Amino acid sequence: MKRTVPMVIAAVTGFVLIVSYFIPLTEEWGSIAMQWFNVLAAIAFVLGGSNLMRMNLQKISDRRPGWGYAAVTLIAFLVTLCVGLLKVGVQPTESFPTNAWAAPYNQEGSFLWWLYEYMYKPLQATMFALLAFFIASAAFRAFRAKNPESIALLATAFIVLMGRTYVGGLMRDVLPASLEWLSFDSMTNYIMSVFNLAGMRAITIGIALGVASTSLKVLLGVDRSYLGAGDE
Amino acid sequence: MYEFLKNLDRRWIFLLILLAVAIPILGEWQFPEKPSPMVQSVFDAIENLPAGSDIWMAYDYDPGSQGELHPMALAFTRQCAFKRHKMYFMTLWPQGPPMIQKNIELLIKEFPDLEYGVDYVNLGYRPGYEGPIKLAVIDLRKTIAADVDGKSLDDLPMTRDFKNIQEVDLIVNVSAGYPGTKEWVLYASTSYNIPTVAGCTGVQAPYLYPYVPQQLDGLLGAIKGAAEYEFLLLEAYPSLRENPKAQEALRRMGPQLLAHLVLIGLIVAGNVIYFVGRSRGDV
Amino acid sequence: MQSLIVAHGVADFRSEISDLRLLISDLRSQISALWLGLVVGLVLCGSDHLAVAQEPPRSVVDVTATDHPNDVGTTIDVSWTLSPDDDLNIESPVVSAYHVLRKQDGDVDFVKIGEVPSQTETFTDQGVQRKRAYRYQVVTVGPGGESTPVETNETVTPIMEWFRTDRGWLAVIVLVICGAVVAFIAIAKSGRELYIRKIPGLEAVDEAVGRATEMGRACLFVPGIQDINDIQTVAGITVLSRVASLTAEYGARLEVPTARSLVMTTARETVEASYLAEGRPDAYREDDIYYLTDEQFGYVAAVTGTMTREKPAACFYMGAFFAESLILAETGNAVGAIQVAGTAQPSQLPFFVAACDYTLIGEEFFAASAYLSGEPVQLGSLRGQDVGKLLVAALLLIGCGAATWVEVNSSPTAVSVMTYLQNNVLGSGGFLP
Amino acid sequence: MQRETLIWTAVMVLGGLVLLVHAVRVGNGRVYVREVTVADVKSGPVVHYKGVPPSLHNEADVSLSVPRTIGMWIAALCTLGIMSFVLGDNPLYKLMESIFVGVSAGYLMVAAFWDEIVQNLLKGLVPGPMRDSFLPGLEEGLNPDLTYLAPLAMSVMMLWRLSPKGAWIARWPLAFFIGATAGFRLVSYLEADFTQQINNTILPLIVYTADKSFDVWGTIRNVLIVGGVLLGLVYFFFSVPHRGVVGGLARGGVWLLMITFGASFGYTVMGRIALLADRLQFLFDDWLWLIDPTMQRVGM
Repeated sequence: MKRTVPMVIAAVTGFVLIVSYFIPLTEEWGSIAMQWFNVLAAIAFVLGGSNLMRMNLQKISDRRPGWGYAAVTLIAFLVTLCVGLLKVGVQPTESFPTNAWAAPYNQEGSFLWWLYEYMYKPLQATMFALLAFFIASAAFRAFRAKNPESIALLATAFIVLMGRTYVGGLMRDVLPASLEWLSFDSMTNYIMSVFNLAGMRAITIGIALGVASTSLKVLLGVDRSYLGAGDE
Repeated sequence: MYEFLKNLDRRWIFLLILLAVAIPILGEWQFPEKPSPMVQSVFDAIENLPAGSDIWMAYDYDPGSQGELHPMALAFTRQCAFKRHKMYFMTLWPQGPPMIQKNIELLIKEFPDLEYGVDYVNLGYRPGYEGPIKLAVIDLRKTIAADVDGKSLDDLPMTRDFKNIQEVDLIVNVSAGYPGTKEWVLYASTSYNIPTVAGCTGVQAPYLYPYVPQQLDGLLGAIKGAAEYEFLLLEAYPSLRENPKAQEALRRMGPQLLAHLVLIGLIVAGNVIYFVGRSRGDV
Repeated sequence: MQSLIVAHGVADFRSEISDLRLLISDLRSQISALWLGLVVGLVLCGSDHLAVAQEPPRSVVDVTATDHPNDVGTTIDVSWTLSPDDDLNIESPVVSAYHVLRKQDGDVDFVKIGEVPSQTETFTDQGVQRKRAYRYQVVTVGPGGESTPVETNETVTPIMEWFRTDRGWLAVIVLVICGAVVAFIAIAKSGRELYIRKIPGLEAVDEAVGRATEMGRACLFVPGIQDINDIQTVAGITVLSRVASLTAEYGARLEVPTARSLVMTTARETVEASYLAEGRPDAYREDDIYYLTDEQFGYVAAVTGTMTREKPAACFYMGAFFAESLILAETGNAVGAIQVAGTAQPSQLPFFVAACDYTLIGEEFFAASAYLSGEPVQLGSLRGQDVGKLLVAALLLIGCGAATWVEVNSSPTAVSVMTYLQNNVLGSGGFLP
Repeated sequence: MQRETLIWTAVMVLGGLVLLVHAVRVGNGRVYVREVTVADVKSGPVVHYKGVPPSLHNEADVSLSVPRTIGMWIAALCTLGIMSFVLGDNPLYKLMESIFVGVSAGYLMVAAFWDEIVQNLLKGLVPGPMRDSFLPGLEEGLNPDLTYLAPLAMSVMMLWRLSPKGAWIARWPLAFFIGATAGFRLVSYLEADFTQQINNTILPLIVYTADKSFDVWGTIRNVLIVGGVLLGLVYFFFSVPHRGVVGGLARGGVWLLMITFGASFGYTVMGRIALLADRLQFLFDDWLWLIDPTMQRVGM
């Protein structure tokens, strides 16, 4: 019961949606299901949020190492949630000057906007920017000419790195017209539009097949690990 | 020296990269660009449309990828404004609206003669990943009934008779990931043959190349693509030369050069260590 | 120069005559006929005035309306031939737009339903109802005013189709690939052993868990940052169930931070089931599978922080990854963990390949979920996927062969094979050429 | 270890001092706003504050914003705090990490509430009350869209998990959505990534130029693309061992994949550097006022 019913639900939904794709009348069902999912995912925040709070509260009450940071997380979370849900500091807009509730929740000047602009945004962008450092350390460590395959990796990366800078274009001016293809930027364009294209296409086709067969396994109930335990 | 490099602390590499990026920024280095054919084709796709065409500006990025994508988004907006195209801004990213807002502010400031609701409209954020695309290509009002301020689309001159995205002449997508270019290609460009150009982050570009030129008319890859684009825009509209904000990407190419050279140096150093180590029997 | 203008005028005159014929047939547009008389008069008086273009533009020709194919019967396509004045070579535009008007059978007046810019020859009307008959008119509009309307000859009634014929071949392809997968799963079920080549990196999963146990440190499993409605996350969860079985068996600790509430709940179900199946339900710790934040980088900040503090001995990255891939993999490398990654996110593969010990590339990742389940039935699906690859090869051989043939001596047979393949089989042309 | 701590402390203190001197001398990091009255209602004018470049600080309706100036300094601290992670784990990073998790989880939940629950679910189910409260822009007299009862019911089943009994009922909606995704993605992937990609690969293997002479480069290019796609697929082939001819072809596939990965890696570097450049520009320009590439502070 605990596994069979959901399995049937998954199978029926999936096959109906496959067929519906080919019938004009039901074509949109897939999109509607996706829309419903978003509602569900939004409400599921209750599960995630309550878990986050419970975990951090537990850390604080157990006085586990680093409980101070747990308290910071909890306060940051609750403050953001409250000012956002109550639209603190949001001013009415021109269209509805008497109803502040109609104004966007992230309006410039509101509390939530302040949190977004001066905390969320710099934190997010800087975390992303750390990649500049990591990409360098990864290249230093991993790009070593150990075998022919890694030489191919290395050489391509080298050409493209050069080709994507000002230097790559400079070579085009120096080289005679007949040898222009030897400049780094021409080679980069060639690699991108031939080798990279072929490689990415093979990967993409493979993935499409992988997605199709994995989906089918889910629908047929062959793969049911997502359903958890319980009697059949 | 070999011993030092072999057990090199990553932090030295990090310091090098930091300097390689910081010095050109502080020194304000800038280089001229050579537009590649791909960038040219994106530029032409917008430039060759008759003035007043409808352009769907799908700006799917957030502050995290602003460094890579914002300059090209602004360049697209400027070009469309110069060509007097009608712009419909929309984002599928929850943190996209502030990005669109910056484009709108640009229009207000640099093109005061364009009017909101007549020449451009901000349709804001639509949740639902690719869902809104699929609905909006069939019937816009199923997913968007009002603009970002809650004004009904029927009250805005440019959207009053607008049925769906199939009516636009071009989709311009700036995307930092999912949902983004791929979804626009799959559900709009491919299904309904709507011409589409895109600008994306460096990491996405290689994997979007297979869609060019059949499903995508052109692709701008990250800041280099944006720099070349800005260069073309400066050539076509020399009045922009007075505007330092229109050369954001060109300025970003300074750090690129030095950082790329540092990276190449690091790869070479890594290999030297590897070969020296191998000859000494360390590896 | 003068003679050229005269010639132009004569040509215009001829086309006006044909317009005239069209209009006379329509008794209701008497006013328009008057207009036309004026225009004809002007043409006869002096063709120079035409270039000034302060007169209304000429009408379009041949307005037709047809039911839009493959829809639910709410759309009609209207098309026409451009007005002769709608010419890009004319300096000052004579035509600015076309107005489309519609009349439902039984109504008296035409109502404007849409407007398209000059140089457009089609309009899609999506506001019609099934089983009603409609007529259309198209009016050319310019700075000089409106032309006489041109009407469709017949009424058109939108109908609903029951099958999207343009997706007919897609249906066949879906059937072939799904059929192959199902068939091989059935063969595997019947007990016949199917050869599947070894996938490098899969043994690494067992090895990594073993090492973590030896070192007395945890295993970290990252199921990507997409929600459960991404098929990669589902495949990642399948791999998780295998990893959880191993940690249960060896008694290693398993930590699963998630970026989505629903992935957290699903992962808990899966891990609990694995511990139960291994007979170690007591060792299952629900709190080790926890939600952090939906924010990509907030999640990464917390996961990398955990990594540097707890120094897991094995890290698994299985699911949909974006920019965070390299931050995770480099941090994992810095703390000395064995790292196994699997993703179908093509853009992130290079980083996992560079920074991890083993990477399952694209399709291999999906194969891994079948492989690791240890069930022979699941392996059957891999054979099915191979049928798909053979199909690609066959289609490419035929297509490229035909394309080459066309290029060499443009044989009509090759042209028809190629266009049928590209537009019908792989395009949206339907079954019939 | 102690020596390292000492060095770091010294660096920090020194850096802090330099910053202080700089801040006193230049007055950097200030944010100015302009007062904009958007409407005048009974309760008084509705005023919005819009950020403006510091160069406009002398204009009449422009004033210094204290909260935003504090914000600017906090943003700089956040940037430095996260960047400090490359030096290793440290208290500042831990603090930033905790704040980040809390603020971002909260922010996304707020966004989900307003954008999804209010804009979709509640607007669909109770359009009348929504029009009177959060969404005055709605048309009058909209009828409730009862299809939204379905996701609502499924959400309730989902939240059943929080109750001590019958948590398994939460699997039903999950199964529905996993099944839906599987069905939906199966077809759309095969349409776009399978048939379309094959279609794009159908190329003539011999190419002539417009004047009917043999095009060597065009030919090589097409052969490489078609051959490359096939080689790549051979690598992914599961039912044949990678030995002999197949092994050789698969090795070719590996080569191709390596070239692809090398190209992608090299191509991405640029994007990542741009992100760091963006952050550094924020620090140098908006916060420290060391450079002024966009002429925000002309005349200051």
